[in-house]
Amino acid sequence: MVTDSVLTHLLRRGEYLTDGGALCLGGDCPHCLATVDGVAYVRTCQTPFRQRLSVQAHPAGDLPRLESRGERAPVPARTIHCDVVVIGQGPAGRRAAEEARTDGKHVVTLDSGDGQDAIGIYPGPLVVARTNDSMWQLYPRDEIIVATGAAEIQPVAPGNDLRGLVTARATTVLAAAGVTLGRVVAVGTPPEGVVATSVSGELVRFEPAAADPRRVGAVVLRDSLGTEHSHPCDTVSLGLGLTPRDALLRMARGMNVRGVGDVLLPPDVPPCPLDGTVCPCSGVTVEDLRSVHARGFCELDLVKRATLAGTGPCQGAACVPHIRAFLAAQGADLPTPFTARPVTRQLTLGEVAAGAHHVATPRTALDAEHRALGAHMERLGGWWRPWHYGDVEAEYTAVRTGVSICDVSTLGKMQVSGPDAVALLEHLYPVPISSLATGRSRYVLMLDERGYVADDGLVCRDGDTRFTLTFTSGGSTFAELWVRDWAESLKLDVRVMNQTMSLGAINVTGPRAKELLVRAGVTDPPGFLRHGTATVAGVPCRLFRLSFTGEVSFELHHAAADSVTLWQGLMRLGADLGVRPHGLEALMKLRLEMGHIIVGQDTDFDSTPRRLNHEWAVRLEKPSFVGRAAILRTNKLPLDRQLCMFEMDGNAPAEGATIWLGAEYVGDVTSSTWSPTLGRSVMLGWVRLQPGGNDEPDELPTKVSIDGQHARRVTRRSFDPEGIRARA
Amino acid sequence: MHAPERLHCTRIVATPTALDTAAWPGGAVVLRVAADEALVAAPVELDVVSDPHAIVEPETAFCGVWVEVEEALAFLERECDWELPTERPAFAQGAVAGLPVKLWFAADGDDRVLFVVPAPFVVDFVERWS
Amino acid sequence: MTIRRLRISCPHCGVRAVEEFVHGEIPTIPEGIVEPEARDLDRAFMHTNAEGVVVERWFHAFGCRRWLTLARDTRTNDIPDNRG
Amino acid sequence: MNEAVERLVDLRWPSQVKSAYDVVIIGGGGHGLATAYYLATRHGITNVAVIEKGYIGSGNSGRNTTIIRANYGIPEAVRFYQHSLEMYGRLEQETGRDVMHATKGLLWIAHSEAGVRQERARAEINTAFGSKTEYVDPKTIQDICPQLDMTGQGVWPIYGASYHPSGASARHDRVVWAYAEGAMRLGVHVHQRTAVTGFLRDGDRVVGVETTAGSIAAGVVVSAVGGHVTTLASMVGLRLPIRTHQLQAFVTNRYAQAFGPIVASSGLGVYASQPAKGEMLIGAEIDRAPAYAYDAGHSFLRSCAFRSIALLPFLRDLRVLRQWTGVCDMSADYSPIMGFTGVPNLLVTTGWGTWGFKAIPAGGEQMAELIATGRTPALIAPFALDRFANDRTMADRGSAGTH
Repeated sequence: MVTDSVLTHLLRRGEYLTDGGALCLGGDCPHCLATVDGVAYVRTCQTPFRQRLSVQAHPAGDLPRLESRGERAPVPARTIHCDVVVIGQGPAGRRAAEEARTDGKHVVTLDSGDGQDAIGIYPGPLVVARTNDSMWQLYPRDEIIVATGAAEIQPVAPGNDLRGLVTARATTVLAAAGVTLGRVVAVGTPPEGVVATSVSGELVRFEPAAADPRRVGAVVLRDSLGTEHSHPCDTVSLGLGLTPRDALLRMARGMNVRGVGDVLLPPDVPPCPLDGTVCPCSGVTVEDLRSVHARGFCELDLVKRATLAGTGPCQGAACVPHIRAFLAAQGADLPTPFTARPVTRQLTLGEVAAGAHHVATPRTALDAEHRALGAHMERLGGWWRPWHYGDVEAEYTAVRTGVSICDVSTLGKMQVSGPDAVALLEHLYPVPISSLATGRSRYVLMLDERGYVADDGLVCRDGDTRFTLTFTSGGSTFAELWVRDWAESLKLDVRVMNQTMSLGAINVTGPRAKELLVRAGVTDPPGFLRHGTATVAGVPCRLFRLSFTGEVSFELHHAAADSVTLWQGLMRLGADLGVRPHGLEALMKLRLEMGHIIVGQDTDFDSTPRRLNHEWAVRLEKPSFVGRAAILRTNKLPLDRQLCMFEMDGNAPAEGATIWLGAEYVGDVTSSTWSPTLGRSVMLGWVRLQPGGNDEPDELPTKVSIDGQHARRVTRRSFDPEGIRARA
Repeated sequence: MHAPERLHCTRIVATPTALDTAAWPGGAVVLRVAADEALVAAPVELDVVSDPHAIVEPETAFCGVWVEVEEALAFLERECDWELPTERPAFAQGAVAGLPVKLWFAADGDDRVLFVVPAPFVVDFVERWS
Repeated sequence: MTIRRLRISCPHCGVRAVEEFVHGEIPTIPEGIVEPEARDLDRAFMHTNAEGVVVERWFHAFGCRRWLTLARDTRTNDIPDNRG
Repeated sequence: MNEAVERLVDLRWPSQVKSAYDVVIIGGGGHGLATAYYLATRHGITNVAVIEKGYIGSGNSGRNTTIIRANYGIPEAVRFYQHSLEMYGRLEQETGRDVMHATKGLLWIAHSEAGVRQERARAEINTAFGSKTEYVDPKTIQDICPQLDMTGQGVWPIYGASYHPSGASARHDRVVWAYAEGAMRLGVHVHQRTAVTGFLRDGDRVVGVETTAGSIAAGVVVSAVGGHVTTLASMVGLRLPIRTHQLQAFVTNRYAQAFGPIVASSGLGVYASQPAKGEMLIGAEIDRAPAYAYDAGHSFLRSCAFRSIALLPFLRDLRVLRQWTGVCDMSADYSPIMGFTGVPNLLVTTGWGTWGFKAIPAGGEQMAELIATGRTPALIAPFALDRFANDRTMADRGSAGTH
């Protein structure tokens, strides 16, 4: 005897897991489904028996419960590149595999008898298979051979849900497995190697046994004269014809896939069903088919959708031949079966997830430093970043009154060099580039072709034909794609190196930032919006003088390998200056007091420079740059809304709070914070312009309400309006 | 697998011809990551390539670890869905364990594979290896 | 095998899964649209969205980080002239 | 008799295609049929044909994940979808048909400070425009959905969520059939297996359609097709800001009801619900490259299963039954496009992307009003095609999500 399945093992002991129905033992029918080791809907005929396996019947008259057994070890995945995959190892499959091997091909075979089930053929082509210990992804170079054979047709007649009904092939298997069959009556093709009484005629019904109403006691057939004959029995063997298991072939149309053996058989069409259950999974009867047909559901897909026949665990294996026969009998052309979709053999989500990973979130070289300092880390802009170090107020105060450092390694950084570098940047940016002197930096918006702001950053000139560009953390990936695409499209002679990950960056900011840098060995710090090089605390750095916090700031770009040395050096040298790191939460507060926008947070999909009140960053007199035509076009239309700064007394409203002018909604808050320095809340938010009336132009509201509190729009920030601190 | 260590490399972006004809330091592993870009696992002089506009920069954002070929292939069978090169030595790059990984298969006789992983993903790489 | 749907052959790196790449469109503006502002509007928002073969760009984010250009049939995802 | 069958509608198919109708609607999905239904019921316009190249509901109406919600990100969208959500609540009463409508509540989960900010904003704008949504803390989330792993496998911890108590679902096919039956009962013709091959023109004007069943003259032609709308529009030289993307989903076997709400996570890019038949229905975001292919992808199934287990660990032991793909028409600003096209007598309802099912009642009602009156109703005026030329796009962060 070969491997015993759970089903044969139980049947040998006279135990049933389900009500009944014609068992096929080929993995096609839904009559042996049970919960095995906590997984429901397992085909016990395909599950090798072993001791200590937990096998439970599904709840009688109800669906299995949704529950988890807790932890399970992840299922491993295997990828195999080969020449040929042969699915199915019956005689035809074995022969096909041998032939391919003889031709010197690297062949992988899948044998469902060994628990290797192909669940689908996907574009690639890719054959995915579930095996007993892992999930296989097979990439065949030459060919996929499908040798999945054919399934046996199920009986449709009253009583087809009794126990003791077995397909002809299954009868042979059960007899060989030592299952007691008793008196066997064979309808249709008789079982091989089993003593059975062959009977013929039209199948009328199965009758229960007197001793056990759940078991079959007789099968009734009608002869050609219309006379019914009852054949007492313990087991009915049903050889009603074959229907190819061709779902894999059908889902692989257009790929190099070939069927061999029984899978190519034309499907047998059973007689039109007259009575009884057609779809055991969804409980659809012949009467149901008649009913929906009479109501206008006349094609296969509509019958399926109306009755839900074919949508259960056997995916139509039991019912589709009969529904086709039914529809053909109503005068339709014999309909083609449903579209074949994966999965052709069921598997758990845990199995199908084998080999998958979450999208990894990168960490800066200072990640361990932040965690050691007790930082609360957050995913932001595509990176793990410190949100705070436990005391946002102290972090804020350090920047405003002393000195603080911040890990800004996530900023996009790129070098562009080459004869056409200036030409490229003139095209990409809405401000003049050629006039930028070496050693100087310029704030830039990056516009897309719709004239919308896609990102912002700096352009720094390092030489005649060499530039450093910076981008926001969230925008750097897009920026690389964007710059390379334009360089290639315009056929420009440039070299581009994305150094976002290569370089660490630490921002040293605060009224005492310069003092700290001098201690760290910088003799001549660059002036505002200038850059230079220096060795800082022993680490070679490029220094960029700018300001996002509103205080004197130096961004120190350096090799990622040196980040920890530089960070620790600054912390040590600045200890008596009260240096402490600040996280993003403090940074949000600091920049908002300055009214600086964050692209992505304060901007929207359709934020033009005009809507952002950033027209100063666009020089339309430049003859051409990306987005110029769109800005000229949209500037002709009236402005509808603008990003504005607001102030209000009392606590800061939640970001996303709505802004009202009386009872009218006029916009919402994109950024909001309490300003300790000003003693009130400051906000950025979108506001819709209001009709001016009497032919006056539309205007922005001045006094609005947010969260039920009065707020006022300010045209100029209250905190250091002249920007004196940053330039100090 | 040992923990990958930070590599001190040189990264060069230059015309493909300049990279094709460059005289690299003897014995250095040279990964040709793109037609116009090379990653050299050694310090390199600025004038190693003939392109006057080349960008030549020290590169410390990659970590590397040498792994015996058998262990490497077992890992790659689980975590890599593209076909590995069969010639030696060979360079290959693509998604491995969901991360952008570069592989250097050493010359015949040295049955080892160098895994090169961007440092920002090393924590994930080590987690996914185990 | 001739058809490897949505496995993309990167000329530098070799055949890889589509998930390693970022898709990029090449805008196509009908010649019939001549007025510059109308052409700009079309470039900004309209898509030919062809049911059939389109020439497009893919950026190999997990490999060489360069763009490649290929033709793909949007009805089947077949890539006829991409060796892979 | 099967309970599903017992409550079914009667579809009375027309015996022949007439040579002219007042209105021809291309596309026998939810939007096309709802438009026909409201033309007939609200405006007494019944000389209407709906032309369907397959069978009714065979496109996206039969392939979606049946979620009804109104928690969008801009006032115009919240108003429109809230109206649609309320119409869904009355649909069984109105049509007299069981569409298996069930209010389930929808949790949209935040796994980061940025996510919290987004969900708080969603709650604000929705509540302000009459679509109740509140921000809820982890404890409340756990009460609403005890099956969630609040640590997200230690990788995606749950910080909070916006909760939209009126989030609902209905059986997609039954919605389609309820509208089809109601329309046909009043004399609307629905022609299945009839494909439009071209337009009849008189100068600029569209005066009918060429079909595989012959020419049909029409006073007004409405495109309500999903996915393939740009191909149709190109027949009259009309350019649309639409790209077509594949959207995939999968279901498990059926289980006893135990999973109450609809759960979505932007961070993980998945959503899950348990419709009335008991299966778990799981979907993710659209595929990135435009395509019209219906192939199911393995990497989608693998990755989506993996991500959904991180959110809902019990899913690990459920068995996948079937996966499928639809093709969605996605507009340039992720909002629908309804109304006039600039081509006289040709209207569109398109750009339904991944959110068309929830808009069926309101979309149909408003399009019917537009056709009947010749004027764009205020509710859908912001979604007119000319918004792109007018620099008034309806970019909606609440819409660019997954379902």
